[in-house]
Amino acid sequence: MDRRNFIKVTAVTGASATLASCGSPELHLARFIPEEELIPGIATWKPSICPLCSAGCGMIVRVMQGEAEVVRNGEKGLIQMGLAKKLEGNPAHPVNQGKLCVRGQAAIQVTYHPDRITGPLKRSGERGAAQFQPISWDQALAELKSQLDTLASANDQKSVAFLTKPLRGQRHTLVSQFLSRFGAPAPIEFEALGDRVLRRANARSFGREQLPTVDLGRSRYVIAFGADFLGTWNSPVTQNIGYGEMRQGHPGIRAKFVQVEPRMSQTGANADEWVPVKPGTEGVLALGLAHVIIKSGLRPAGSSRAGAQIEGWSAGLVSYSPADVEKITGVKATRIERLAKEFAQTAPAVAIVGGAPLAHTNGMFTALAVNALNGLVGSVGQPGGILFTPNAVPAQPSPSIDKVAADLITAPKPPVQLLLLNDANPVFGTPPAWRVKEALSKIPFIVSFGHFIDETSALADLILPDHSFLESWVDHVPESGTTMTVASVAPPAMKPLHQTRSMPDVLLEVSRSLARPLTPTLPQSYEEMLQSAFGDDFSNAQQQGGRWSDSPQREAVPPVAAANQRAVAYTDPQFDGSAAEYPFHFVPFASLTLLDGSLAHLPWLQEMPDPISTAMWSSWVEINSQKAAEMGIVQGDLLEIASSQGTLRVPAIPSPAIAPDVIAMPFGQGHQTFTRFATGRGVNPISILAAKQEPETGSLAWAATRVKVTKVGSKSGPILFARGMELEHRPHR
Amino acid sequence: MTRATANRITEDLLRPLLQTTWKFYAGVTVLGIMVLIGLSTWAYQMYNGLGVTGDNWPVFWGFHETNFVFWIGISHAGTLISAILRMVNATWRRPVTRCAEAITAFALMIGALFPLIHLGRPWYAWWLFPIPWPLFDSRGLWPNYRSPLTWDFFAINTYLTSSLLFLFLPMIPDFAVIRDRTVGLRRKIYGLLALGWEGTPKQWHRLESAMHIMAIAIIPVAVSVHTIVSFDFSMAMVPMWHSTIFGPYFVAGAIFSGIAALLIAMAILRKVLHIEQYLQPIHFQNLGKLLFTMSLLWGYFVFNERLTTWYGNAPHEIPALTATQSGEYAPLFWTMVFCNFILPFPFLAIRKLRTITGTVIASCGVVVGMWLERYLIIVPSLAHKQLEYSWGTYSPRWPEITIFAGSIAAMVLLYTLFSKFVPIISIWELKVGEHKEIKAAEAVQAAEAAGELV
Amino acid sequence: MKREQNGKSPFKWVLMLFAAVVVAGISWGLSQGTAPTPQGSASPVFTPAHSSVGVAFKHFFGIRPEPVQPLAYTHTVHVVKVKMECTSCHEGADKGPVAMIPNVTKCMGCHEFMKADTPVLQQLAEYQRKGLDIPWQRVYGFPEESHVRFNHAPHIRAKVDCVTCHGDVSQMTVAERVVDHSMRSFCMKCHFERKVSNDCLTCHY
Amino acid sequence: MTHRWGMAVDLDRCTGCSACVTACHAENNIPTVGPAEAATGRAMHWLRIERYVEGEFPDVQVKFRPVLCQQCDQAPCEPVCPTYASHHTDEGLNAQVYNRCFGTRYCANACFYNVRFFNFYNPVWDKPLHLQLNPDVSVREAGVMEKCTFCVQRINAGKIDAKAEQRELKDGELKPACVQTCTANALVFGDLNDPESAVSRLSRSARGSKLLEDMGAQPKITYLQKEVWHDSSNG
Repeated sequence: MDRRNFIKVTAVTGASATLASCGSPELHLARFIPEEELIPGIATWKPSICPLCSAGCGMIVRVMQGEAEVVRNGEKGLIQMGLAKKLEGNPAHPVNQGKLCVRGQAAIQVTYHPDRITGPLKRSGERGAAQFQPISWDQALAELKSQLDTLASANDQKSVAFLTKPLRGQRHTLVSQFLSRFGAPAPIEFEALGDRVLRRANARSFGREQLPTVDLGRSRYVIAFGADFLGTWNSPVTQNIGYGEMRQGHPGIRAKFVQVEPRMSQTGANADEWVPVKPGTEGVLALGLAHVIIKSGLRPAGSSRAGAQIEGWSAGLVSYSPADVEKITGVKATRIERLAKEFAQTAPAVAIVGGAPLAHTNGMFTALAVNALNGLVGSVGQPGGILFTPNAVPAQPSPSIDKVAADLITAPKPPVQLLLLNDANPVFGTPPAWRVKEALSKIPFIVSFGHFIDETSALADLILPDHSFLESWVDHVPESGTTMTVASVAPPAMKPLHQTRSMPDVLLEVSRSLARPLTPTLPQSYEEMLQSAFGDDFSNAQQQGGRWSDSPQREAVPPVAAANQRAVAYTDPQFDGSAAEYPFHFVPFASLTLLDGSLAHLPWLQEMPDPISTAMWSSWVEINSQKAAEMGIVQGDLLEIASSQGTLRVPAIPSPAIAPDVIAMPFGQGHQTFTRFATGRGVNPISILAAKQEPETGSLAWAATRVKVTKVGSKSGPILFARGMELEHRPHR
Repeated sequence: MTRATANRITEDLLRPLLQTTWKFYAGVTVLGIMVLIGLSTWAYQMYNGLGVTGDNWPVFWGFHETNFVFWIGISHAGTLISAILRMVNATWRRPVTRCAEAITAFALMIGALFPLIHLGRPWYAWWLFPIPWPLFDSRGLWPNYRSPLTWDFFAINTYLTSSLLFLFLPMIPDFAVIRDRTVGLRRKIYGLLALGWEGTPKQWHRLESAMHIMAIAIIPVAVSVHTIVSFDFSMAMVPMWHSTIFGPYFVAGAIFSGIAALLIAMAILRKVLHIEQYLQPIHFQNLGKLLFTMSLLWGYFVFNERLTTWYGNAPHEIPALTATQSGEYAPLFWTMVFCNFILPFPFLAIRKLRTITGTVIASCGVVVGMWLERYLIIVPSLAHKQLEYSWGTYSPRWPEITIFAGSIAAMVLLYTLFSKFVPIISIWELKVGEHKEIKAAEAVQAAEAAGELV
Repeated sequence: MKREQNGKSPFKWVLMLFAAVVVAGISWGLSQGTAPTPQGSASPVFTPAHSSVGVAFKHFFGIRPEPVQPLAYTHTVHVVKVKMECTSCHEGADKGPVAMIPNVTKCMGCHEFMKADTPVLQQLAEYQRKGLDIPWQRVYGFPEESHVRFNHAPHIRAKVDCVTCHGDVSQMTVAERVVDHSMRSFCMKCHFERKVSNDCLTCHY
Repeated sequence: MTHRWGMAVDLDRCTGCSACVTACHAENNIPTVGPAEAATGRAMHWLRIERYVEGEFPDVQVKFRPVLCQQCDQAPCEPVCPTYASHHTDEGLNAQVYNRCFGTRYCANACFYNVRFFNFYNPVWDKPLHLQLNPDVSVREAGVMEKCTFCVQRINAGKIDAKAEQRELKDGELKPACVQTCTANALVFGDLNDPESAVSRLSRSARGSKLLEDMGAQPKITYLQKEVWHDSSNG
């Protein structure tokens, strides 16, 4: 056939190919006059702060002109506006030095999320049915105001509660001032995987109630007890930067890194040596090391007295001989000796503790033990050791959610009449035994400021959606991750996409219009508040994304503040369920991408393969491969995980990198209502956790549940792998 | 006597053309519908994107490509065989050649469609033509002549044109015969096709010499085509693909499957068109022998391919090998071995069993087996490339299967129509046989006798 | 003859049946499946899929409708009479990728008072009053399917005259598409002459 | 001096934190295919973290390796493309020209790094997620192959700016999205023609090796192998 025919033919094919893409023709939208003059195609960079975890990394936002579909006075149309296109780390920011983690990179999808709440909503259906109808801001604010006024007139201000994700900086100040001046109790901070135990322990050992800043970059020997510091714990970006330095930053010197944990995390995967240890005995191992160091006289002079918190310290920890420790922890005595010597002889050395080890009933002991170990080798407040970010606002002590819930359930008249909810999701993040959902349902009126309808805000009567972090003034005071004094602040990077309002400004506006005005009155706007807080260098600070001291300041760590407290001794971790009936330790872990589940709504993160299992979009449970073979479990088999609290059905991934008596499962999935991307996907490990607590802080001991495992099906399929399905790959050079 | 035979030959062979039964219409309708379903599935695939197929990462090729190689393979029987037989002047070839060549023509047309079908954006397929700018704005870019796919394009087109010619030339005298026996529109059409054939010695001479040139020319073309098809795979550094054996391996496989297809076609034709006394057991006998040779040759190639890979024990190759030999693709692999080797062996090796039925059974096995062979060359290798981490799987989805079914229907349909409008056995060649060689005549009679028995 | 007769009639309806099946089959085939919904604010998703058959056809054969502007803006007057620079309205041209089509505020900057009473400018003012921008139609520009990332600024710096690509707009009232931005015969030609890279990746990515 | 873009990946620094992967998605308009498609292995990750596990409990070693297009000098994907959609630029990049691609997928088969991805369907962004799309990078339609470009949009922009300011490009000035965000500074990008550039120096490292070097594709990405701890006390 000749060319002409051929072209004809292909033309026809081309036609038929597209024949049926005929759909409704494009609507002609009105074009609105842009508010701002931007030159299209040219990017401007504006500072911002990452809202996704408490590390508070500085960001720069790439803003370019684009066409957004908006609603202006009732009419739908297009408007030219500056749109955030890409987030990068702020190179000037001391915490993350121009870098962002996997979650931070995806933070931009919070702003553009298709299921974001676009305007004020009022509950229209049953409570918890997540049925809402849109209302105007005037109505919404009037509603909130009247609620507050009625309580005020009844002199019942105490019954206003503010439940929030951890707030820092001026946001926290503002909320606290609002509450105190109104006469309400301090805000209740909720974090599914909080670090209260460690903060408390640091207060006791070093007099600093805050998370440590680990100077990995200059360290030469690192022992981490369960802390997933390269993935999810504390200030991951800083720690990753430090890790890089520690490995290859100093020519000829390469630090050793030992990870102590029963299930190999992404962090553990990078370790030179992985020490699987019986869950809840990490502290014992730490003291075992300390014992050897003291006994063999490797203790450097002038090491701090952090050990005073440990019973039997001054006596040289006689009860922690390698042999005894081996019995408890399951780590070979010889290995303990070796590690101890290496640890003491390779200065500067540092021990890190976090995550699961502190989520046991004896978490406080573990934390203090590791602190003592650091103190022993004199790595506290020293280069390559653990440091503390100077004059960071210490985390405010606030009642833990379980107490609040208990009160609500027991009291005849609910002690909370009005709940203000700010982006905290305790219904998803607490064990069923705490009955948080039931408790919150007892509250007559709940107002939520969140961007999305999740399990908790589904209970709300009124939703006043907050701006996304890119659309509003943001500020933050990092608790850790730097040795400089840092206060981050940034103006809105773009105009609001929807009919939302920034939570602080809503509070301020309401405070002004209250029947009984607050005294002294709060500032006019959140911006004004920030301005007064930053004073003269405000303009400069907001341009570079914050204010920080030029040179790192290392504060000499004050002597142990809490000397009066009685020293703690090792007590066996208490587990829920008997070893006979429930043979496995159930150790959930924070997902690298979804964290505690608060990020399960971001499609990029859902489709991100987990670095260890390569799974996406799904839940799974990791089980030791030999154990699995014994039980006749192969990859993808559907297992039933039963604890005293309930059961889960989840596919299995046999893995060599986990102890035989442990099964591990990521947090994050299993949302009932949390946008189209997370709803009904996977299962939530928290839903079978027992209500064990660390006594001193009352925080949830989420690693203290035992479970039994039964195979209920094969090749279930709900698990999606990127690739490399089987965990037996050898690398090619 | 001879005249009588001559007339009878003409009668018998023109019967299908001149009388049409309801069966024909029924058959054509059914086949036509199947073809149309196939085509609309293709449209559906183009509209939605290749996502409707089972192709994925890293197995980017699957059913469509298998079918492509399969059909091109089938196409290799006809022309090649008849060319060879013509050259060696094997007299028994006479009734066989045309239905063989027809297979080539149609299988090629269908096979050539699959590269289009498998494209992500088929409407740009014309970029494969070296169209000089500004005659047509081909963006100043010619096709990349380093790409085996471009070679394919040219090789297949060459083969198609030459096969069509090779098929057409010997039809001219027969068209003349039909022209003389029909009236009205048909007469006009066949008249045109007959190109004013008068049967003058000059014309006969030209035809003969033309056929000889073609016969010689077409053999290298045929060989080259499937070698080039094999290059699509052997040029890529994919485990089990990158091998020098592929050229001959593919050619052998092609002829193998081709002969099988031819045998099946012949068996059907002689029953449907009632031309038992022309397509006789002897033809099946001889072709059966040929098929047997190819079966052995094929087995030899497979053995070579597998043994060298296994013995060489190259880390990148072994996974693909074991996957087919003993892994997830083992069932398919051993079915293939059975169909291509174990099953045909008795039917073709043992003279007694080498009957029409026997050869047909063997052939059916071979056709299936050879399809599997192509599938097993493409899929397991792609699923087990160098980086273990990126291993994958593949399973077809309904559009691929529907399109394949459509392609089979298309083959049968084209063949039916062909046999309807053209005498499927070359009348004049048979007559030539009658007149020129008494031996042949005797053979025919003997065969007739045998034909009675059958 | 008779045979011919009863040979013909069934052939007819077979053909008709085919026609029927063709229509049925194709329409079925195309009605199937996860077809991306067309763009436009009607749809809840954004996709690069062609919004309609027509569009797909036109793109395949390179047909583009002539732009129809909402306002009869006269380039001649502004360029020749008022002696304005192109870049005074198309600010982006020498700064970045996009030349930028001025919005109503820009126009009203001058026309608040200047010739404010002419019907066209009444129309303009009306837009502003409504809080609406002028829905200018793009005259040039490349379809998304061509994957061209054109950048004005370097071309201006390379002293490529606006006229080269946009024709002598100064002589136009409403701008018309007078230059065919065909890749081979226009863009690449100039790139050849000026010894600029003609690698695909220079513009297509 | 023409550039020759290359990358060095320090596997001793890489922690598998996956920040590069999201950064790549955000920069290059890579679609999210969703669970159903991901299940059939069609998830698009121009850059992926390969994870390799060795040994049995308790002696387990895990290695991470970021794998992206290796921008080979002897790229297997280039010769096989019938339309030059996949070709070599004079700066040594393996270009993938979307508008020239008609989707034979041959390049993806030929590439033994499996770093090429195919648009099996037209990608779809639930509005307003599409407002994030990078205007400097085109959105690819169904039937088109795509892969890592070393963020060519950034390279081109950088060169244009440099030319406008009449200066040479500085080393480290250009960074693909993955390199810019790499938390442990494991990824280094630069000009291999400049012997003093960071990437050149790293590429000469003793730890350096190429992925599937024996296949002879001459990739421009050098992997610096993970070091093994040598026990100081007991030798």
